[in-house]
Amino acid sequence: MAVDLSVRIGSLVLKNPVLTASGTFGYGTEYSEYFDPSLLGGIVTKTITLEPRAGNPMPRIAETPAGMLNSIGLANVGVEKYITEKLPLLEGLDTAVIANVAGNTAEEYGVLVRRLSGLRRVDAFEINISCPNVRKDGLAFGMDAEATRDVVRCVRSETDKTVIVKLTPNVTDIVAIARAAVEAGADALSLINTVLGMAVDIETRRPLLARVTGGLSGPAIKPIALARLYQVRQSLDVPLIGIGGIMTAGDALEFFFTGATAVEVGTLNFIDPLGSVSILSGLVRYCEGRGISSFSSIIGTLVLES
Amino acid sequence: MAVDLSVRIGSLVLKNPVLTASGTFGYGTEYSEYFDPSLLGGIVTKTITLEPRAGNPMPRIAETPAGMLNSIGLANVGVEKYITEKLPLLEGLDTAVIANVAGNTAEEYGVLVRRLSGLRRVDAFEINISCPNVRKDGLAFGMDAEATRDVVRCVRSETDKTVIVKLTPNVTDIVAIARAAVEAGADALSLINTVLGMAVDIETRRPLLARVTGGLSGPAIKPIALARLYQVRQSLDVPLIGIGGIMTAGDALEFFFTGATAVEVGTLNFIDPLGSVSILSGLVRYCEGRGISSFSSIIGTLVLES
Amino acid sequence: MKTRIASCPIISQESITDRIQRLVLHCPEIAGAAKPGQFVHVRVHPSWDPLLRRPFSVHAADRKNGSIALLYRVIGKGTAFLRSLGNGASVNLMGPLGNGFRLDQSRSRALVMAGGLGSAPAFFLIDRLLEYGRPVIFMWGTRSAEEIFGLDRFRVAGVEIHLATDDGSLGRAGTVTGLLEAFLRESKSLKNLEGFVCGPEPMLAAVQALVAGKPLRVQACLEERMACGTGVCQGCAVRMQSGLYRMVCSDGPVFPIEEVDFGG
Amino acid sequence: MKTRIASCPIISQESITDRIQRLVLHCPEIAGAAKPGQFVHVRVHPSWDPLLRRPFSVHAADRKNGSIALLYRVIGKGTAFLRSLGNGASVNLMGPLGNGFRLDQSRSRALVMAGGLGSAPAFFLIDRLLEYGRPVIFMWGTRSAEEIFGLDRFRVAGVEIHLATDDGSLGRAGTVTGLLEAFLRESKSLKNLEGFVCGPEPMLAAVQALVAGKPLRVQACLEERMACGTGVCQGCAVRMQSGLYRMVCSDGPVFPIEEVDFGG
Ligand SMILES: Cc1cc2nc3c(=O)[nH]c(=O)nc-3n(C[C@H](O)[C@H](O)[C@H](O)COP(=O)(O)OP(=O)(O)OC[C@H]3O[C@@H](n4cnc5c(N)ncnc54)[C@H](O)[C@@H]3O)c2cc1C
Ligand SMILES: Cc1cc2nc3c(=O)[nH]c(=O)nc-3n(C[C@H](O)[C@H](O)[C@H](O)COP(=O)(O)OP(=O)(O)OC[C@H]3O[C@@H](n4cnc5c(N)ncnc54)[C@H](O)[C@@H]3O)c2cc1C
Ligand SMILES: Cc1cc2nc3c(=O)[nH]c(=O)nc-3n(C[C@H](O)[C@H](O)[C@H](O)COP(=O)(O)O)c2cc1C
Ligand SMILES: Cc1cc2nc3c(=O)[nH]c(=O)nc-3n(C[C@H](O)[C@H](O)[C@H](O)COP(=O)(O)O)c2cc1C
Ligand code: FES
Ligand code: FES
Repeated sequence: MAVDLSVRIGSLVLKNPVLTASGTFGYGTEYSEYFDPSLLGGIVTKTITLEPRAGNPMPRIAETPAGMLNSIGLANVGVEKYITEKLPLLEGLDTAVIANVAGNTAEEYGVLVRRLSGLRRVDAFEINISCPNVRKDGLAFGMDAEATRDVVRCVRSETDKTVIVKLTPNVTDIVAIARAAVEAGADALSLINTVLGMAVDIETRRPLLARVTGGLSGPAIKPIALARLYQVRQSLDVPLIGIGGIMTAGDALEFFFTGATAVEVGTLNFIDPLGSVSILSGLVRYCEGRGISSFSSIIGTLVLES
Repeated sequence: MAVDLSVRIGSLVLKNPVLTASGTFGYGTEYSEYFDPSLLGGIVTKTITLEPRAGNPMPRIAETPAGMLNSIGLANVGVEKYITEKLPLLEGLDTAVIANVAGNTAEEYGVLVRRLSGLRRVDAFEINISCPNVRKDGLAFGMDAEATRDVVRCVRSETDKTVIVKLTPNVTDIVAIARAAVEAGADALSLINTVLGMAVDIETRRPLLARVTGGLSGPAIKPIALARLYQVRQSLDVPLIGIGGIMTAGDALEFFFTGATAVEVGTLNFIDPLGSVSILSGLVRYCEGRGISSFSSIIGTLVLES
Repeated sequence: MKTRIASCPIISQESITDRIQRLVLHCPEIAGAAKPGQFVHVRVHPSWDPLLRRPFSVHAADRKNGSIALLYRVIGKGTAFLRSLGNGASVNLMGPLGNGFRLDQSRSRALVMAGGLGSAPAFFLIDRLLEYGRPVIFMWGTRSAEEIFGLDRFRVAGVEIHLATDDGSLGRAGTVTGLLEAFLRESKSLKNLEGFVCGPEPMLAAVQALVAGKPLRVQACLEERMACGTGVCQGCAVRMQSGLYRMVCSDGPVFPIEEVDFGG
Repeated sequence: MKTRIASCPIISQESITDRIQRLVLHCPEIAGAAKPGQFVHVRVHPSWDPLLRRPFSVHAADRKNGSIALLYRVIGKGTAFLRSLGNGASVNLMGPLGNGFRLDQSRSRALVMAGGLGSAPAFFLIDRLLEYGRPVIFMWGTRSAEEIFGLDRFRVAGVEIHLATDDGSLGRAGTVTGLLEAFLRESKSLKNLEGFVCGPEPMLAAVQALVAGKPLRVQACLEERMACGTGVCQGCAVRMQSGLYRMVCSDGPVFPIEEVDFGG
């Protein structure tokens, strides 16, 4: 039995619901030595900014129980090199390319999207509004509903391609932020970005990250991601992409049942470059084993007490 | 060499900085079969409400990677039984007893503290403002600075004993909440309470908790707790009590270096009832091994890049 | 009687089926103290994933050798890790925990019912019933014949054995409740009979319904997800017919079957 | 050359000291492909705690037997778990990763310097240098005599060996940089000499300072905390004198020593 794995996110049709998360899969071809990225539903590329960024001082990563911290600092080649050097490598791949962008101002987001929207190889945008250290007040755009609205408006006016807004979990009321994004024109939401975290080296009494705090990812945050997805799902009716600690097909199913239309695999790529395709084949086996012919029929089928 | 382990939290002097966290050590004597609770710096008893509460429907707990979810629902005997049946069991123990309370309204917090403040065996209060599902809007008091201020004001006017306000990490700006609590009269802050989380049983497609979402605790949240402690420490100058995923003396040291004056041990009690005393002896060994005669001298000694 | 927390060396571990393991541990104090229906809380791994201890019923306790046996099904990562441990490795145990079956020295016949791995506590219970010299009827239902094992010594001791398998590969086709139904239909009197039941919740609920109103007292051994195992966390609540919650770990795991509310 | 991800059976594991282990694994493809200075990324445990792979230098590669050896110090939970694994167990490896030392067929003398466990890559390097027929001087500093081992085959092959221990229990008292200092003082010419250094960062920084301005090219093998090990996560950044960041895993771990900025 052939399972129809395709899902729809805005106007974007993905051939299957397994994507790789921004910042954990480079610019899309770094892991080609291990498997053909065309197997995936899509690739979300590393966050791109207008100018190249060298990133934060080291150490940039640390391990925590069932998780890792990073403060990479949006190290990236900048939008021009992205266009001239990175996107061409993705030509010919049979997978969706989702460009993830971040700006220092709402207008910068607009400029980035304008620059990229005409390119054939960019299928959709993921708007990273979760990165602190960028705005002057130290808050991320995504921690404020008005700032979120501004960013999404600027982006929406520049493209007809699918716009996915990526939410941070580090907020009191994620539904308010999600609603602002949707009202301003987001086609879909992805969640979650990393959780604010920190660790200390007890030998040296120094923080394990040079920048002291960073973003927590990995299995430790899976329950947080699911709860945030659930909150947004209960209140809004847009496609959601689940992210956070997805390591197995079973983990992915938790997100699909809770209402995700697709998932992004992040930290797992570092531990097992083949992890995303293993999850995909696990999902296929799940469907085949249960006679499910259309994958999308399982989305949002969480059983709640009446 | 004898190490002076005592620390001061408001007017409360603890003989050592290791406490047990509310809800993870019952009413203080449940683990007496395993060790003498007088070894501890203090015991924070299970959250007490005005009326007894049976708690939430089951299942109430679930395991997640390096963590656990709970939605116990503040099951407790109510303040009257607490006074007549539970506190008397603690007579004669050489350890501080910190009564943790929660109300449905700010005024109820005041009523609870008034009822308990005159009792000799209550040494201090921990104010649990982190529990959702109690207020009508589904938010916890601790998710709003104004509501926090109201609760702390009501409590402050009823007691001269040390008032510790326990913060939730599920907020955008924990410093704003912390500041409101201190301005309204809190002597100290403890953090963090559990992180909002969820898990799904992929066999049944049901949430693993009957109440769908619950509170995440354990090693998974340690980096989150440290980051929140660091944020508050950078902005406010009150004693802080560190809570979240503390499983070893090394974990506790991370919190002390970051600026905690004491720590509360939670989930570990379930895995190893002797865990809190193991941490205490680990701290003593640490001090002895480095010739540290006064424990409090290590508090807040995190080394930051200049 | 004090509960122990101890690191216990593995004496042996054998596979009963590809998913069912029998693990024998050296822990004289627990072996000496344990009663049927009690459980031990096992730290299967020193890392924080898996985090919580796993509860397992005491399956056998040998006071002479100072050993206990556990019988477990490999379900998830905790039991998978437990299976990977060889002789010489140790696991940290807390126990014995909970209240076992109330056993009196009466002469009445014991009707022991087990579904699947309910045999874990049931075998230990039968051992002790036989020590007390009580006549025992044992009804056991499993998925298929390969999960039926270890009955010889009970047969020798005169236990009346009724078997059922889901696939009909041994005994009656169907569940253990089918056996009970037949038994109740055919029994002239339930006097001098006392029931004990261990198994998954749907089976317990079915037994509760079958004996409702009948003059047959049944003690049921329950399972619920646990954290502390000692009554502290309030996590393993089970609802009673009274509407109150009781804790499986410290109020149970054995309860009079008629008191439990399996509905919710 | 393709990197492999494979589950590799443990052939043997022995303790060199109470904290240092030598682990031999069967992985013919990695053994065939590995070059000195390259590393393997090891998944020490199937659970999520510890979560990340651990990087270890290839300490020896036996193309004939299809085996590689790792030499590691037990530091934290990952290495503690690795030590607990016995023969027959398998660990998942990714490798070989990184760029090894640039080795040419020149006839110049190789000055190999190792601090502590820097011997892990250094031994493999010396093996290959000897295969190329190059004269080798080996300077090795450790904490004490008990951490010095395995030199016989190098002695037989004519390697010139200089040892130092922190506690003076063998060789010169002090560090390997003390040996280098003396060597530089006493050497008339540094021509026809090429340096290779493996060890902790303070040692690398000291070596950098000692050779600064001298006509001695030195390649240094760096360590940094790693997640992906393949250049993707940008986590293992190291700052260069140019002010740019390079990745230890994919741009290194071997860099010309003068290019690295050890200051920050
Ligand atoms: C009092 C008591 C006695 C038990 N006796 C036995 C026995 O003798 N033999 C046996 O095979 N099993 C027994 N169980 C069930 C056993 O505890 C679980 O099968 C085991 O914990 C599964 O762990 P896992 O890591 O393999 O599974 P996972 O599914 O990975 O476990 C995840 C979490 O769910 C919990 N969990 C999973 N299944 C159950 C269950 N059925 N009951 C309670 N918690 C569960 C685990 O403890 C853990 O916290 C008993 C349970 C209880 C409460
Ligand atoms: C390229 C490279 C080659 C290495 N080769 C060797 C070798 O041959 N022999 C050897 O004994 N060690 C080597 N190391 C160091 C080794 O990786 C660490 O000692 C090991 O990861 C410690 O793991 P742990 O779980 O025991 O320690 P923990 O302290 O529990 O580890 C916590 C985290 O810190 C990281 N970490 C800890 N120490 C180091 C370190 N010194 N360098 C990088 N990351 C670290 C771990 O990988 C893990 O992510 C090498 C490191 C690198 C980067
Ligand atoms: C090393 C690292 C770098 C990351 N870089 C980015 C980034 O550039 N842009 C972005 O939107 N998210 C970034 N993320 C967040 C991930 O895309 C993802 O949201 C998060 O890691 C949670 O998923 P996971 O638990 O599966 O890793 C990064 C995460 C990690 C671990
Ligand atoms: C089962 C359980 C019950 C809890 N009950 C309470 C409670 O009644 N009141 C409270 O303030 N915190 C309660 N907590 C939160 C803990 O006190 C603590 O803040 C949290 O678990 C984080 O610490 P830990 O990771 O060490 O467990 C509870 C936690 C758990 C796991
Ligand atoms: S498991 Fe904690 S009360 Fe039963
Ligand atoms: S470890 Fe990921 S880039 Fe080097």
